[in-house]
Amino acid sequence: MFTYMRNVVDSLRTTVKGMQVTWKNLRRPETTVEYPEQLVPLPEGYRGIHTLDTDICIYCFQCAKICPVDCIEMRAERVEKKFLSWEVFNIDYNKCLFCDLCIEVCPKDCIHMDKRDGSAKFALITDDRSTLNLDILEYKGLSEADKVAVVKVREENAKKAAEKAKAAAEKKAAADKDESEDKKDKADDSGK
Amino acid sequence: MAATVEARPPDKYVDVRTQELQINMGPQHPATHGVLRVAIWADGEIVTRAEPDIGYLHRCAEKIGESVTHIQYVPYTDRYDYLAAMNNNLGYCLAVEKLAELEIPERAEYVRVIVSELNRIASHLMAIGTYGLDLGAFTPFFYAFREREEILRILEWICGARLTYNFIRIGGVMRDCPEGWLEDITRFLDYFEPRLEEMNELLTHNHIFVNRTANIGVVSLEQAVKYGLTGPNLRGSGMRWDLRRDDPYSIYDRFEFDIPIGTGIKGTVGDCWDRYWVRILEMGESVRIIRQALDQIPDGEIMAKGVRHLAFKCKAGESYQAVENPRGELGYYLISEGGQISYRSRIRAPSFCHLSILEEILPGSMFGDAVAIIGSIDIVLGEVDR
Amino acid sequence: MGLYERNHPDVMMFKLERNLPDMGLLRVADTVINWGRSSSLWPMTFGIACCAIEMMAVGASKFDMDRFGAGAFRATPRQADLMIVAGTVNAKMAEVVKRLYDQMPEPKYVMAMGACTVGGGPYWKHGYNVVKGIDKFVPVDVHVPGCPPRPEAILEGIRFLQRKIMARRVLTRGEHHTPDFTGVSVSPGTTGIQDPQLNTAPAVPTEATS
Amino acid sequence: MERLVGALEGLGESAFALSLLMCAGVVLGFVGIWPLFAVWLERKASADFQSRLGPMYVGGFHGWLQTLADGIKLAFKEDLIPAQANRVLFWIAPAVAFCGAFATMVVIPIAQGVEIVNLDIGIFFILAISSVGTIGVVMAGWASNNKWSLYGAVREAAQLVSYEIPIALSLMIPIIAVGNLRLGHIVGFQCAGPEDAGFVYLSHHGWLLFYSPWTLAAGLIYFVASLAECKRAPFDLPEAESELVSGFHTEYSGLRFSFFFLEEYVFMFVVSIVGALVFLGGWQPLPFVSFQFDNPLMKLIGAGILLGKAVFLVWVQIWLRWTLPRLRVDQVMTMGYKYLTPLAMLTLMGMALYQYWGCRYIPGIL
Amino acid sequence: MNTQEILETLNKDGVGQGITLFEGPKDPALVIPADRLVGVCEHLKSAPSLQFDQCILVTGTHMTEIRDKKTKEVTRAEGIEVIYHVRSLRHRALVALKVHLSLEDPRVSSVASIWPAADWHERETYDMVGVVFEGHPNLKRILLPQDWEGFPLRKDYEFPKEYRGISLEVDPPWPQQ
Repeated sequence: MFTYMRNVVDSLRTTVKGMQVTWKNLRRPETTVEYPEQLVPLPEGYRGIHTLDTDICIYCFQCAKICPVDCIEMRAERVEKKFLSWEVFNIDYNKCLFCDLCIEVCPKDCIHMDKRDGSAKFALITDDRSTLNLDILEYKGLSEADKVAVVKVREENAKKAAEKAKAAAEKKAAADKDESEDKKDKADDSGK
Repeated sequence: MAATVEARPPDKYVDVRTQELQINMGPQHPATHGVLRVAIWADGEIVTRAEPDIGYLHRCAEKIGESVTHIQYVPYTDRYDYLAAMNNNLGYCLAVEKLAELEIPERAEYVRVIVSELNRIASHLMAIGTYGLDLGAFTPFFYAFREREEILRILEWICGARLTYNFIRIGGVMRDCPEGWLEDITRFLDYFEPRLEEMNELLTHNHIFVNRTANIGVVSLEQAVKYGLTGPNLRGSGMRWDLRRDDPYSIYDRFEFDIPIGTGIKGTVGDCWDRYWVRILEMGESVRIIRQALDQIPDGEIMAKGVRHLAFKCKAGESYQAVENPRGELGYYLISEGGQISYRSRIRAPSFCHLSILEEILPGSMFGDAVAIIGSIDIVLGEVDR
Repeated sequence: MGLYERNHPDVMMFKLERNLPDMGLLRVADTVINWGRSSSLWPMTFGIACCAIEMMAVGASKFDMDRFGAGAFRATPRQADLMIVAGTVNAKMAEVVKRLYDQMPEPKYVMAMGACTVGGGPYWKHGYNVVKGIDKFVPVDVHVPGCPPRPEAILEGIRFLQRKIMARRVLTRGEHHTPDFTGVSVSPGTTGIQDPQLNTAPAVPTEATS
Repeated sequence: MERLVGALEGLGESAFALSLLMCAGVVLGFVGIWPLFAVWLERKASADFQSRLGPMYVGGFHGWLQTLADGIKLAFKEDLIPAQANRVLFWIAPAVAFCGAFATMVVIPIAQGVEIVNLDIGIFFILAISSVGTIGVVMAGWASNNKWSLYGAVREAAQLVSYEIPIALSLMIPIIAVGNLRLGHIVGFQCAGPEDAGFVYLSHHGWLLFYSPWTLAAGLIYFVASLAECKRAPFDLPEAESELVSGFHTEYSGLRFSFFFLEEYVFMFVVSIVGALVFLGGWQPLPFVSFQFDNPLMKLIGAGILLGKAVFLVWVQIWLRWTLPRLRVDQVMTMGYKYLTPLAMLTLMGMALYQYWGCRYIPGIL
Repeated sequence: MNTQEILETLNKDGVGQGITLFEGPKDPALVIPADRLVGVCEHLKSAPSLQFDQCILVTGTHMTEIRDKKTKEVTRAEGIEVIYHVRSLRHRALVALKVHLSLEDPRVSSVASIWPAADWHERETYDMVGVVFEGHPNLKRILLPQDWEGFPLRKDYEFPKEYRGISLEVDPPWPQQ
């Protein structure tokens, strides 16, 4: 009988308690990020679609070698011994597992993962699978507005790079002083 | 405080024999946590026999382990126990480091502990959230996910990915803590602890929940040891066994923490409620560990000297390295013949062992209990099938 | 008859074979039906692997798929419109995925979520057991790459699908493509449990009526 | 409405039939519109409890057209009948289930004197007809040729039959006080006042919920049992998603599934409005203070108040659903037979004695 | 308690015949003759000084032949090695037991009756490497479908092209709509 009454009381008590908790949460503000209108801020080093700074790249093939899934297809032609010209740099997003290894091995820090907000981030959504083998040199996934932005960013990058080259010429010794800092900077301004 | 539930002898309900009903639970079933298939022979609502069938997510883990280099295999380990990817990374990296005899910098060790424990909290949150879902309580799932999103935000901040981190690398960690990251963890922990209390009020001590889980799926200590249960499931049965304390790896011997065990507060030792309660308590212990680690973390390097991604080689040898995954003992057994690629890489997945006990504990329970039991042993199919 | 035949949803609904003239009112009806379909994409509770966790995250508080009307997860394929294949599909699972797809009523949509379902993903090379892309046996309406994709990407995928549905014709004549998926068959595999009652279910246990 | 029926009655049989058709149309219209609102309410309320937003985009403002879109989609969805199913039963089951909920609307007075049929066995009629829905569910479960459906159907049958008893007993308790089964009379009892009462007056009895401790208990029992009656959590075993996939409607798709959906929400409304009428004073806004609801304007206001109470009760059901875990099937039975039924009987006895000893004007003695 | 001490205890208890200590570069192990495995395991579990009550892992490895580069002598014969990791919760010890089997007929008696946890591990080993565990209650494939051909973790395994009508090859994407 005691258990019986306690069960009745307990079930009522804990139900009311639970309802209090849900009531409390009803009054809290929602945590939802309304995606198309609001964006979740992406952190530094967010792993999105790759971008390549073709000007710096030295064709060392390290990113293709380290890739666990062999999704990077790279071909470059050697013109006049030192000068190389690009033929193919494709990343197959059918396979890519976004592990960040290719970015890490890059000795020149020229391959990055896209962290821009906006549509370009998820531009690869498609009903045609073959477009997922993305030509990183061209970056076909961009919308028109983004292409304009990319051009802009590239121009800025070129400007910055010129300035940097100047600065680097001034003090060569401090070139790779702080690797992580440097990487962060690069990730910032080569946002394409 | 709350009522204890009377023990229910299973035989009481199987007096009237009727025709057995074979029923196929899964692979697509909301309560099987993925693609587990359990064939159930039921007598009305009573399960008389159960046979788990796995392999619907077999992803050739061990074949890949002997096909790609050690460095390249780390991102794959994320995908086996995808709820606790950091712990998986840690286990594999420790195993390789044991073979390669690497010295890990202090700071890296601390960062490893912090991210692993954060991931343990995330994993347990997921476990209790989906457990609520199994028992028909939808809202705790959303609250658990809300808290989990905060952890994911913290982890994404440091490594750029939400679920498959590939953060703990052989020789250290991938990246140093960003500015403000450590302070943010403290902020999160302060926010998290009252929320955990709320979860207890909403779900843990709810009379219906207690009735659904107490005295259900009792795993005696003897059975637990026999079937190779580890982690919260073993502790839920009353064994104070935690690899972080009993076979310390990394720097866990520097922290002070308790090992919660099931004591049968609401029913019998080793029932579903105990296993669930151990997970809740473990989150508190993880918070303690993280706080200590945050206090002690030194400055310094985050990567061991001489680990070059493309040319990393192990020495020949065999090593078995076990870590305490949120689900139990996660072991990597590596055979290396020297060189970049393991000769054999075997994964000891805790969920795999836990599943085998279903055949023993499901019979005699009711259909709703079967769901509760499967939920309470907290399996991840990616790890079961590998 | 192909082993695998895709009946177009609208053909099955009205037996009109989309040959009504392209008239104003009928176009409006098209739009209304498409609006209903695109704003109420009920996904199936069907998670396979890692991506399933992100799929749950999309349904949970922070990203809340319900805002698009796509949050009512149905456990049974009969009531679902959208199958989010979230995770690696291997040889043993393929038959199940195919059967679930067949069990869904038309119109039905498939989202291949994550690299594994899109094209084998990380397992394309050494995965002796993994099907490299589910579009080998079910038609895919939207591919969402990523490993796993961020929740926003799934939301974006749903928006993509909504746009795609809105562009469809239901009743009226118009340019229209029927995907060619003939010649793919999947027979039920044997599993570890030797019980004839559990293993002999036909692969396509439904028949359509209108 | 009654007056309308009366006026048309003079015009002969065909007009009477026409008036009935019109009433059916009104009910059907309500039954069509109410779930649109209720489902939206449920989705928004659940979203609020779970700190998210719920439908936002469909129809612009807070997804108010969400349910309409769902309805259109379901209507234009392929209608599957499993090859092994029993076609006839499969076909009529949703209709039977739906009729059960639908028919109960006939006797519900929406305002003073506004009802389609003023049956003298009002409550009894509701209790009797609402059980018809069970037959539909069992038919659906059996006809589907699916083990999950069968489980769901058997659970539903067991559960509903068990909970008929406490629900009937708990409704008997106010009836003891009132002495009439007409719903209109029950509300009339709650707002009965002195003969020469003005627009606002103190009622003799007040709401039945606060009439005596026994009716208060009866109100609680009724609410809990009504949750089980309309398969709401924590008693949603027939369609327990995590156990039985989707329970009895596992094999149903498209429009037929939507009938089960409608049935659930209409039935939620029915039990809520019956609760509001019997225990919460119907259209009377305050427990012990009554108003005269005799002119059309006041009747409209009264109908609004009654609907508001019903919606509030539905909202509490939703609140409970998103708070509690689900009971196990034997616990549902235990709850019905070992807790609610004995408690309801005890309350009934108490109420009978209470009435017998004439303590009705001194609440709280017994 | 390390592996050396365990071997000493076994010798002392009189079950140590034929057991050798494998001392690799890292983890040591006890190499047990295949026909004596069950007896040793029973002793490991039941002896109060040992109490290895938890079977952690059963691993099968296909060992390919290794010849010395210079002398062309076989330093490791081709075969299958089954490794059992067992743990004593009481004594906090972990020991690895090794059994060498031939590749042609890899048979060893099952230890599932001693440690039920080994049941599924042995099934998996059978599934992946093809070791037949004699006396196992339910020895069939566990991860792969029952009619799968070959043992994937053998080094000479060839990937199947298709399974029951589903192509397992990497194809170009499906012809687009």
